[in-house]
Amino acid sequence: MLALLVILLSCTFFPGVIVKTKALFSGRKGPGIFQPWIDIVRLLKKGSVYSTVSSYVFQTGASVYLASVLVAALFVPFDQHTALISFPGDFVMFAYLLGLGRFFLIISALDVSSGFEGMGANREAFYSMLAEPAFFILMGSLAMFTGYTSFNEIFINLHYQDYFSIIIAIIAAFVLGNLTLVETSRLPIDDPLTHLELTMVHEVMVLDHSGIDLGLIKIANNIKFVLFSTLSANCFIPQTWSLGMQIAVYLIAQAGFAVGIGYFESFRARNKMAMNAQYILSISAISMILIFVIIILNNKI
Amino acid sequence: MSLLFNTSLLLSFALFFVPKRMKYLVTLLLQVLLIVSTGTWALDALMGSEVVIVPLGISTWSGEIIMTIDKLSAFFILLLDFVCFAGVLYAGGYLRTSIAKKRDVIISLHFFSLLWLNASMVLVTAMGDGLSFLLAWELMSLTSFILVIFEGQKETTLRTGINYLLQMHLGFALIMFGFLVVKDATGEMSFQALGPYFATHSNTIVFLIFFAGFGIKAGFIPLHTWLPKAHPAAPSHVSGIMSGVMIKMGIYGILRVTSFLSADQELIGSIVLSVGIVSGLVGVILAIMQHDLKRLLAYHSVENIGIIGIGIGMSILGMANQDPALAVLGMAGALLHCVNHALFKSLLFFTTGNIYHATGTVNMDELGGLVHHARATSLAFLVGAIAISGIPPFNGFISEFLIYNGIVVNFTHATFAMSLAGLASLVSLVLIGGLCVYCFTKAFGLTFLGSRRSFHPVTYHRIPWIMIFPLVLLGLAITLIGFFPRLIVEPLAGALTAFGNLEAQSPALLSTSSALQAIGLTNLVFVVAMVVVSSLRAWQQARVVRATGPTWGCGYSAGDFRHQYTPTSYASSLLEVVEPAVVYRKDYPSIAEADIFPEKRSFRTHTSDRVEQSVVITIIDLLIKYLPMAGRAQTGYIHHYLLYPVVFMIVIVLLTHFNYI
Amino acid sequence: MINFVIILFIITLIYLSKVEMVKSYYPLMGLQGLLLFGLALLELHEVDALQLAFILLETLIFKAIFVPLFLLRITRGKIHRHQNSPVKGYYAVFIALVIIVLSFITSHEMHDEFLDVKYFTAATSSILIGLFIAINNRDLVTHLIAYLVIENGIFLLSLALGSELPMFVNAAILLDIFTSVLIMGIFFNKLKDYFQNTDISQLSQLKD
Amino acid sequence: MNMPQPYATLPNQGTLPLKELPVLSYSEFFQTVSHLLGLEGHHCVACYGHRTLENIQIICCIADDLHHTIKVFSCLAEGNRLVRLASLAKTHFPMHLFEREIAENFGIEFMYHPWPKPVRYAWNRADKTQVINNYPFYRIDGNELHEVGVGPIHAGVIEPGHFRFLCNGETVLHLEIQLGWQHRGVEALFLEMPSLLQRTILSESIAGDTAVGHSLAFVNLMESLGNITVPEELELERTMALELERIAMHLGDLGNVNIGMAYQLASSVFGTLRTPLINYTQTWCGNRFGKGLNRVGGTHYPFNEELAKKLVTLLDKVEESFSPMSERLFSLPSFLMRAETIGRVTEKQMRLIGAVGMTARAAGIPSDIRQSHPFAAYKRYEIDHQTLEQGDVWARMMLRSLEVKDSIRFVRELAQRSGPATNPSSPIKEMDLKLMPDTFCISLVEGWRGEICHCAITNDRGELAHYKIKDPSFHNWMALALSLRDLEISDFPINNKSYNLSYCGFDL
Repeated sequence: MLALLVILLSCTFFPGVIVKTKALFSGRKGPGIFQPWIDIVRLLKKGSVYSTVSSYVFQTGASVYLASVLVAALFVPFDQHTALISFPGDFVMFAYLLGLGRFFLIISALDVSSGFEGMGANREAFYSMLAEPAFFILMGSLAMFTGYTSFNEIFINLHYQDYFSIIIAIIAAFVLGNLTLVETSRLPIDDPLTHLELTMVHEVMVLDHSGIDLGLIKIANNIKFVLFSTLSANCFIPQTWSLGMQIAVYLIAQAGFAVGIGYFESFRARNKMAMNAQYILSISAISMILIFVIIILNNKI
Repeated sequence: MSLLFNTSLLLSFALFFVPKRMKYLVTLLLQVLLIVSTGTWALDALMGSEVVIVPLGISTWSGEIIMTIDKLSAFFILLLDFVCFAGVLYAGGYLRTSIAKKRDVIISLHFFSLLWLNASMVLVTAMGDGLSFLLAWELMSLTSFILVIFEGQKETTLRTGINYLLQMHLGFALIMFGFLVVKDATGEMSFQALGPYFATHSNTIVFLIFFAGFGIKAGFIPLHTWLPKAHPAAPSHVSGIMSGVMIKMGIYGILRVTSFLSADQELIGSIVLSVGIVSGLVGVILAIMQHDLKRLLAYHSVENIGIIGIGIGMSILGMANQDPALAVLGMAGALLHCVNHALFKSLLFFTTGNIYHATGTVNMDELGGLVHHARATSLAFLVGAIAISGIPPFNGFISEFLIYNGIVVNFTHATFAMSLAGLASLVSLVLIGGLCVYCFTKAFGLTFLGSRRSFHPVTYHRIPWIMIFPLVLLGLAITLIGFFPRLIVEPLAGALTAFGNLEAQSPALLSTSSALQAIGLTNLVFVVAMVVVSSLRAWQQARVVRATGPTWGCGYSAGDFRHQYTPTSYASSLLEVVEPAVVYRKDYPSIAEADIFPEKRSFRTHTSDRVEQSVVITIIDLLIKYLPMAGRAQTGYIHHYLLYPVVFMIVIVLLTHFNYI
Repeated sequence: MINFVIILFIITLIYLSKVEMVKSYYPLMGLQGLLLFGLALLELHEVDALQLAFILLETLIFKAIFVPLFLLRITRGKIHRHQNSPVKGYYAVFIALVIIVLSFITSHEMHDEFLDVKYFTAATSSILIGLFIAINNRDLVTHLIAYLVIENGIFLLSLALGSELPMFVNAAILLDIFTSVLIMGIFFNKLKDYFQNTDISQLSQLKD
Repeated sequence: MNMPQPYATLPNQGTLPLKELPVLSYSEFFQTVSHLLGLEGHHCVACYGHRTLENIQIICCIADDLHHTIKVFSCLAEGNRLVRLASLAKTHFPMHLFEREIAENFGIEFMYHPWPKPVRYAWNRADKTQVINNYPFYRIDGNELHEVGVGPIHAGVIEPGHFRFLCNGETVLHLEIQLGWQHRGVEALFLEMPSLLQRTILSESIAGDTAVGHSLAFVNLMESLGNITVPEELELERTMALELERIAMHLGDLGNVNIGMAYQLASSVFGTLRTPLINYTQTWCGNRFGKGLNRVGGTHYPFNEELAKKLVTLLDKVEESFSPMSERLFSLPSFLMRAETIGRVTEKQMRLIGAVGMTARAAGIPSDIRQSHPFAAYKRYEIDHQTLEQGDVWARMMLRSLEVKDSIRFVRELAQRSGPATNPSSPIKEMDLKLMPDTFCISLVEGWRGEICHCAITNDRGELAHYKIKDPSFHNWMALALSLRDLEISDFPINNKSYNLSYCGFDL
């Protein structure tokens, strides 16, 4: 329960901090930190337009997306504070729930019979397919390292090991951080701010969604963002600290992550679309190295 | 009960004599009889603690034919009865127009074979004796052959059918050879004899012979080449049954042989695992490249067989490494995936039948926008698509979860080699899952959504309820397993008892059972979340302006269906990455540098199976090259032909004389 | 700590294998130099101070600072074209991964007492990936970089044997510097000749 | 050869009495065009139809870049019945648009034209059944490709144009650009506008981002027709304004491409550099885009010492932050990866389509009116001419960057040279302007996009009888279409921005 609360809490400022950081780096004042949420609220109040070719798939797509992300949020623990749903192998279900949402978003994009949405759907399906192994290998290696197979136990036991767990936590956080960029369509995979349909990945997929549907998708995206960043924060926060301290550190870490993304996005150009495949593959490669390190470690060489 | 069974089979001959319009009803009736009898045995076997033995009352020269139904057989019998029943139900709608058009005898033969396919599959799972097993196996191949060539007036269908029959006989020969090797060593030709044989001889070679023989039926790469041809050629209900359960008979055979293994499991497990990984990955990659929906589904059968192979392979490796958790979970996952695949694959094939019925084509290049004309079918396809992609809340996820769980649990205490195997199967399972999403978003999106890819106005045939009802049946089963996965644990545990060295009630399965409960609960939570979100949305929608209009086309008002993604386009980004796995040819003269104003040209692509091209075709080419030499014997003179038997006889006599036979 | 540095080193190898712009090599080469410096610092505390200082000097000054700057200087504003590599980026990552995995497995199978498995893995994969980069690319500077990656691998290999044979390390480093300077000199002169009349049109010739 | 030349030869801004304009038969015309375009350094700057009383006169102007002259000749086509002529475009691709334009306006059919499609759907076009929705797009047979249609309304606030991509997945096989969404009828308006001021303002509005360029071409034309010579200071001023426009637009485009690449730093730096420059133009003439600066015969806003001082300090400041930023940009790997070899149009292709201006210069063709047909201060002062050979996004960006530097240097030089404005001449009064009767005149100006060509014909009363405008985008849109071939569709935006072609300059 606590886990869900802190996740929702950091959801409130996370997207705003990124936008603010980018604005500051480009020498502008930028909107307030809560502006993304104000925009979402405005969207939720708006009416919407539906394409005449669309069907029930389009009507349900955004809701399924949000519902699946919400349910996935129930799986994520906050440090040693357990998540609401936890069972051995729960990370498999976590990933596949996100997959369910993605599936519906993709088909609702294909529902409107437009070249743009088709393009977005195709790209999303392709990149998420490439990105998935990285997450599984990472969780597999953590399972191998800690000897447990659920999020809760993995993160609790990650801290009880020797200094090696810090190294592994760093690499895990690196992989998770990169995965976040892929999953939530940030630079260098995708440019969330662009107005150019032809170069977008996620945005072009939801081009025809308007009003509440778009709002739901944006909410889900923000939550998804925080889910991944919480997972990487979990690798670090010591369990011996007091709860208040943990939450404080967690929130600072989240804000730091957001600032980091903003900084990263300010000082580089995005990838060429064809480069994305290898970018994502190299994430998988790094988690593969991690698992090999752990294999060797487990065999006490 | 055996009376019932025999009666239904005997009565099936009456099909040839009843009036045309009664044939379907009679078939359905006989099918019900068949299912009741076999189902009762299977339930007995699964619920009880003993193996059900049914003497059929038919004697051959090797003795009376006896059905021995243990829990593994019972598991498969229940599955195939269910799917066959759905298939026959579906055939009622699907064949309605054909029944009117086709000749009486063809219809009779078709229904007759349909019944006998069901019966022969039951027999296959129930025969312990080698010879009767082979007979049942042959019967299964023959009846399915007849079913495949239902549209035999087309030359390609006939060709495909013959190809199918040939390959099945290759498999048959391999299985028979396997049995003969065992018989040679133990004097007995039955599955039971494998136990003592494996205990004393090298396991690998005989296992591999059986694996190849059964693998042809199951469709493991590179033995899969008949599959993507036969499925599209057959009528949809037949493809559904064939892909759903008939290829599982291959898996059944492999499982049966596996259950007797006693040594070399490390090697055997790695072989099965690698074949499974290759089948899974290559199968799904090729599926993505297809334009024909049925071909796409056929390649997905290869992929799912690959997943089952991964489960079996990991399980065998688990047995080898004294890791009961992995062994149990892998095998349970594989078994459950057999069930799941049977359910969703037949569902998908039946929906394809509906699509064909409604539009007259299953080519995705020409489809689109069907959702507005076949809403129920589209829902069924959607359920099947989600299930086959292994995504919750449907059944596909459950079996994949079992395998995942086995792998990950194994990770926590794996040896170096096992970690490698686990890593390989983990990565390939994940990739298969992702590729499946890629493929089925494409299949569903391009077939049902958007608008029709046609310049001409098209008419749609209404889909009768009889073609929807079986889909509902299968969909319910899929949902049931997805939401209440614990229900399946007990039958699974039962079926696992066939593997003497698996502790079916092992802690692994029990703890997984609680995880399954949690999954079921999560699915329910998801439904609740979905209801909450959608009702909030509905509440909001009632209060704001909802406008409809054409899809945003940047203000251009003369856009047409060409603006939608096509199957080729959808597959092309993947194609670049997986190029080595596919033979890809593009019929397109690219526009040259100085071609400022390009001439008229066309664009067509062809993808084909790299394995088929490089392995199978090469072998066939060699045969084509060297077989004509044998053709020289065909001289055309009668007296030469008379000479051959004489030579043959002399050779036989000589061989027996020198004790070679 | 050593483990971490080695892991980082292997990760840089992955990134090296997929580099498409010549310019992206320099920071990676610098990082590798730094990592080797860290390794030497952590590993070689048994050798005497002079030797240690010498080794550290070589890794830090030479590998981490001098080489990247030198590379940057000779190619400033000149070579930044895409390399014309026959193997596409994602396959390159895949091949690098396979190389690393195979090195892991071989070093796992070796069980040699005199070899430190961690170093050996990193060293072999570095050498093999260096070779792969050299095979996969056709332009001069990339070949130079590939050579340097191989050099780093050899340095690691010497560390793998290092605790037994400090002299070996010294010899390796001497060889390292000697050959690097030699080859870089040759390259530099060649490049200088090549770009005497620097004209971007000639870059296209450099590609192939 | 003693045969009389079948053409008249003019300098830039030269006038030609109509009766000296050679009128050839179409076959002679055909041969002459073929012959001239085959010569080195010749390209066609204008070829258009002009409706005389009973005929249509097709006037062709071919510029000889080597000898700084323009060769003009014409032929007659009967205007009252369907005319079929052999197409020059079949062998000389750059002629395709000229012929399409004539075909569209006068219903003349060009046989074997390789690309017979509407150009801009002018309101007075001959065939009214050709409407924007039945544009005959190029199609590739087979149902495996999909099309992406972008525009006429774009996500960014830009002008209308429809882009049709034929795609195989992410790869574009062919791009066709359909323009003609705005129907302003600028050329006709020139004749309808009664006063000189209105016409001048109209010329500033041909393309909003090339106000100085187009108005300079117009002003030059009027001054030639009116036999007015302008003082050297005025020419200096006009040149500075033109170069300032070039700097500002190049900076803006550099920023825009970076927005397309999501490189925030460069986009904001270039964006902030552009603002003071156009603000300077405002302090000079009251309009950020230099409108109101060019007037026939003089200026309302004489350049003075104070302005010069301001300009020099401003340019110093701009250069100070421009140089490091462009240095950084052109060495940033993630930028280079997106820009290099992307959207490559070869020199051969550029020649085939007759590209002009910086688009052509980025692909190795030294097309520059400032050099080949100098006007204004370029007659006396030499500016550096840059050509790059790659023809890709990188080259177009690099060229802009180089030209910005050159222009800054050049303007600074001119500003220091200009000295105190001794004799600020006011623009000429409407009634004082007497155009030569029955005269043809052509004026070429190198705007920041490339060669701007204005032609005019006066009638016997010295009034404008026909006015013809050609913006560089007229040719260059084809280059954008070509650069997308076999490129990823996601690279279209940066390509488009690297050209930044004018929609209204084409549509007129």
